[in-house]
Amino acid sequence: MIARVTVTLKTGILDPQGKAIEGALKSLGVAGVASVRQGKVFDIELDGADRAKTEAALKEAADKLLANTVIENYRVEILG
Amino acid sequence: MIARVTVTLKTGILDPQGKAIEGALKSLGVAGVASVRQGKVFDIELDGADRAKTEAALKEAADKLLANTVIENYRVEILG
Amino acid sequence: MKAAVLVFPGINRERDMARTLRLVSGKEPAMVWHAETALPAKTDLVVIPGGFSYGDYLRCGAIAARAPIMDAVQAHAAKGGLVLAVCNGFQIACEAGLLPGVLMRNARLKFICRDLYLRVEHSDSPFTRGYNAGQVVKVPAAHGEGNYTADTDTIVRLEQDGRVLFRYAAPDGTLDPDWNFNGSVNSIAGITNEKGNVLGMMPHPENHVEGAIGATDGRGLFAGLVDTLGKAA
Amino acid sequence: MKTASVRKDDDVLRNKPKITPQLVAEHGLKPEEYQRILDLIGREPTLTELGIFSAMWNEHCSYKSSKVHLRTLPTKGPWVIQGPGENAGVIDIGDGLACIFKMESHNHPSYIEPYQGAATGVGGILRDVFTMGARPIACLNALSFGDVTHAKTRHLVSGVVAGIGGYGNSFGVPTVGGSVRFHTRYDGNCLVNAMAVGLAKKDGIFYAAASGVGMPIVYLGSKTGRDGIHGASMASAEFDDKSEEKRPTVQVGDPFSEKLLLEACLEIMAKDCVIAIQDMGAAGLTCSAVEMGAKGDLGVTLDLDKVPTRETGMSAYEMMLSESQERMLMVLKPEKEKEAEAIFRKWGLDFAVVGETTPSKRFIVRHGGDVMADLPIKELGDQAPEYKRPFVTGAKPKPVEALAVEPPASITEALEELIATPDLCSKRWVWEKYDHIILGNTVQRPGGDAAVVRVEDGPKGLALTTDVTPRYCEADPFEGGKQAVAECWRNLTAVGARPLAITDNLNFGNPERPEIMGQFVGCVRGIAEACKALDFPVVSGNVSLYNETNGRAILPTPSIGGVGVLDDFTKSATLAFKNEGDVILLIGETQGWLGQSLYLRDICGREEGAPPPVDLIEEKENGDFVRGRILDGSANAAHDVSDGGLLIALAEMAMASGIGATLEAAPDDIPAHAFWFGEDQARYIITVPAAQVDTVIARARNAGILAQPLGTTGSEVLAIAGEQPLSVVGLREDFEGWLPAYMAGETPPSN
Ligand SMILES: Nc1ncnc2c1ncn2[C@@H]1O[C@H](COP(=O)(O)OP(=O)(O)O)[C@@H](O)[C@H]1O
Ligand SMILES: [Mg+2]
Repeated sequence: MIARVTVTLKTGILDPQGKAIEGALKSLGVAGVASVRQGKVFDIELDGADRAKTEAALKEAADKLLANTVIENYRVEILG
Repeated sequence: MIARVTVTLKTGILDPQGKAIEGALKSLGVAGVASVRQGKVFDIELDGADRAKTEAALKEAADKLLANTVIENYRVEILG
Repeated sequence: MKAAVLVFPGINRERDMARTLRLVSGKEPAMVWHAETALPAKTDLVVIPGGFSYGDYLRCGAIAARAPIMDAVQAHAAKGGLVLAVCNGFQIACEAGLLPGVLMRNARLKFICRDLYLRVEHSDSPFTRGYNAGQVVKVPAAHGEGNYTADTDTIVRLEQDGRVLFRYAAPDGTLDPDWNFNGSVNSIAGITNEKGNVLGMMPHPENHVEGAIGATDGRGLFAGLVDTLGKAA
Repeated sequence: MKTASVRKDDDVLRNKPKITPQLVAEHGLKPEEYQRILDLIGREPTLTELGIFSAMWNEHCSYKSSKVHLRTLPTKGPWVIQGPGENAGVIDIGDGLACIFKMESHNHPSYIEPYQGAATGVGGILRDVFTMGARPIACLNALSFGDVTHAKTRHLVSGVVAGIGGYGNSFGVPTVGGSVRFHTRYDGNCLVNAMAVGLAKKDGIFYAAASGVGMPIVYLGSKTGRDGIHGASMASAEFDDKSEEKRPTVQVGDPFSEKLLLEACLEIMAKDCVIAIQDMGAAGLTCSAVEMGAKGDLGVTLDLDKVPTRETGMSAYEMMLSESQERMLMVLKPEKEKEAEAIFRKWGLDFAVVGETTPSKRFIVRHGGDVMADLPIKELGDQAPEYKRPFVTGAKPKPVEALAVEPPASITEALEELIATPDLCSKRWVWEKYDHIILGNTVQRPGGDAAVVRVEDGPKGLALTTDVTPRYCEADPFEGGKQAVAECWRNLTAVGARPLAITDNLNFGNPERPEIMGQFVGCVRGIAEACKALDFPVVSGNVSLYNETNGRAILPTPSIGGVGVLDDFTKSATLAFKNEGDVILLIGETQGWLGQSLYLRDICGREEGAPPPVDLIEEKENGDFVRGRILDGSANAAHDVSDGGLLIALAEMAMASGIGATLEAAPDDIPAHAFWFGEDQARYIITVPAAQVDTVIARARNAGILAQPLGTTGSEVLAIAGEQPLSVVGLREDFEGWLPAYMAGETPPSN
């Protein structure tokens, strides 16, 4: 199974990276950019075909390692 | 408009970070992890309501800056 | 030698570099702000120093590579002018397409600051003429993303054309994965472009030019440049 | 701004919501403290005002439990330009230059989010230093973590070290030294103390006091967000509807912005634009604005509508209490405002006039057409509560008789075991993650007694170190306080520097408990006594109280950060043996003091007894003697003897060089393990070329100082008469191996 975990900063948490990228896009003249926030994705291949089990494993992975839940939220999707 | 640009490493490009995470997940005992690859997401707010224009701007942003097209692929989605 | 040191927001080794250029060449380099669109007249060496341009946010060097001054640097390089790109400078040069390949996270994923040994691959370059081929020099490195990689074709071409100038090595010059501390392909520490006038390297020769501060092995690189470009020019 | 400077009669104070006892308590204010507020302003405060009081009167800002004791510290000296009370201390180091330095804790945030907590700790202390006009030239830190077997320890070490490196490396300052310790008493409360050192022209130092009426107050740096607003939950009555998720009070550091802020600040200072400057640290806008006004005997009016924000709908309360990082407040010379603004814009930073100074001595805050606060500015600081909290002094523990301590099977085996313990092993794993060479002035890197950095192009150098031995402080706060200062002084001396001044970072538990207050008082008295005796004033510092979890306090940990000067940095001594055949001399007296020693704790499993007493006269005499020998060139290596005792110090000298030593057996009158592992104070090891030994010993004798030959350097082993020799290479493997293995998750922790 292939899954994706997307980790994004919680609202209100400063995102220096996003801020710098926003500035760069503006000075490159990309039209209309108002704000940028950066996050991470993890594309994970898993053995086994049990959807529920896989989801549980991914949630565990995100909680334990992939996301810093003090400042980040995450979402788990099974892609197929 | 809110859009998301997802940047991932091209197949075949070595991903030391993904590898390390893969190892860590395995040693944490997360069940069934076969491989991990790490990428980035950019959540971008844009002014203006023209979908085509926005998409063009995002493609421009990705080509010019957000992705290093030597090693990375990207995908643009308009979220609303 | 007329050197210009580029200054991007977040660059932080520009003073180290300027001091070394002054020390070795006897001449103050020009400090050039990233928003400029031209290099000072008669610049014959452009230096892209180390640091964390734009915080190294996004990808190291990515934002700086797109700064206004970089067009002038491209033109300078295209005319055969010398460019020395160190650490973040190397990353910027790769992002700007002045050099092939990319610098990924160190294999062990950690920022590391330590002295290491570089084997000089040949001395037939303005950047290495101050050294002997095969000489081992001790210089410090301080980076988290210096793991050089490129597609196989590029690596083959770099190797065939003698464009690898420095490799991470053991103190006796042998190549050994234990001494390739960031995991670079073929232990590559520094490469040039096709014409040989742009050098990118991760370690900091500019931090080892004074005996009283540690070592002087970095001096040869700058001495070679002064030799090439002439002291007084 | 013109309209805002005075509160007109028809302005309404926004007095919503009603201040309830519960709201008061949630702001950490005691009922009697709230009464003090009511008496002071003669009415019920607004919510914003309550927030302002809680920020100004909390322990962190007001030092209400510690102030009376801190006043007893010696803070003066002919070379002291600015003692405690400003953003950082300032000392004169000659040649028209000043050294500006301070240490500060970021303990709690680092426990919650180790990377960001430590990173913002470094960011905060750097701002303290460059706010005063200094370019930072070095950082140090003092880290205390829980027991290595505790489930969270690895995670905290890894995050804290990455955070310190992440911030300092990117900002571009070398992190040149520090200390790391592990103890179960820090399990639920790690300590992250960060020190920054900067350099400025003696006549180019900037202070916080505003001057002149009607001067523009300018906000600089990053935008304000809802970062670190304490217990946003508490005012939930007001904010619940707006907050879509429970906001953590974590602040995120942005070293990139801070680097820009540094360059921009130094540029406008050089252009003579600045009258007063104050960084926004704890309690951000509130503390900085009040301090500027109060110190300058002026009122301040702020117009919050002008404050750059990065989130929408921020209330006055939130803006006044936000701890967003990388921000500054300044009073600019009005004629230079445009020039200053252009510089800030060039660096891509926010610049906004947000207020002005007034003659009223009131602190007025306006937002959205309302007056949100109108308070007497001096009283906000001056009238903060001050407590003489009751304290009890514990009984002095009894000395441990050396004969009552079990000897090891073999001295060298004990050495091998000790050298690979968490506290004594090499901390290379930590300091290799810090760029310690950037700026090109690092003469002595981490790994020695004190770091040495060249001052500008030399020949002057500064020596820097952080020290404290918490287990001594726990056993006997007074002796422990003395010892922390003495060890700091000794480490500076051991590199050949003249110790000049210290900054202190006093980390303790809950001061409302008399026994904790007793530790605090004892340590401060010890520090004061040692500083006086060694002519080593305190010029800045920080107090961190309430470091406890579930009623268990941390070990009392008064970290001392010291600065010394070398007239010629090339004369600094390192601890590495230099040649074969040099004579090893022990300076100072050895009784074999095992109480509170690491031998007793880590080999025998006993953490007990009185700590070694510190004789300050002896410290001074021995140290002055050693410094003299370093500077006259007769000593070619020097090292102080501290944690682990004599044999550990000798092993460190051998490992640093690869050269071994042949050592005589311990004298008959001291048990061998007490001789080799005792932690008697005021001692150093120096090595002297054979030809000069007699002269050095004679000089020592004349000065009434004990200089005892221990053996000679040479070979590749450490050989003690009658013991199995140990290979230096093998010892180094043990020494270097422990921490990397532990962090890789491999090691069965040794004890
Ligand atoms: N957190 C740290 N950061 C940087 N350097 C450190 C750190 N911890 C220890 N070191 C370095 O390791 C060496 C040994 O530390 P320590 O045993 O505390 O020395 P000492 O006993 O002389 O005070 C010192 O040079 C110190 O600067
Ligand atoms: Mg020491």
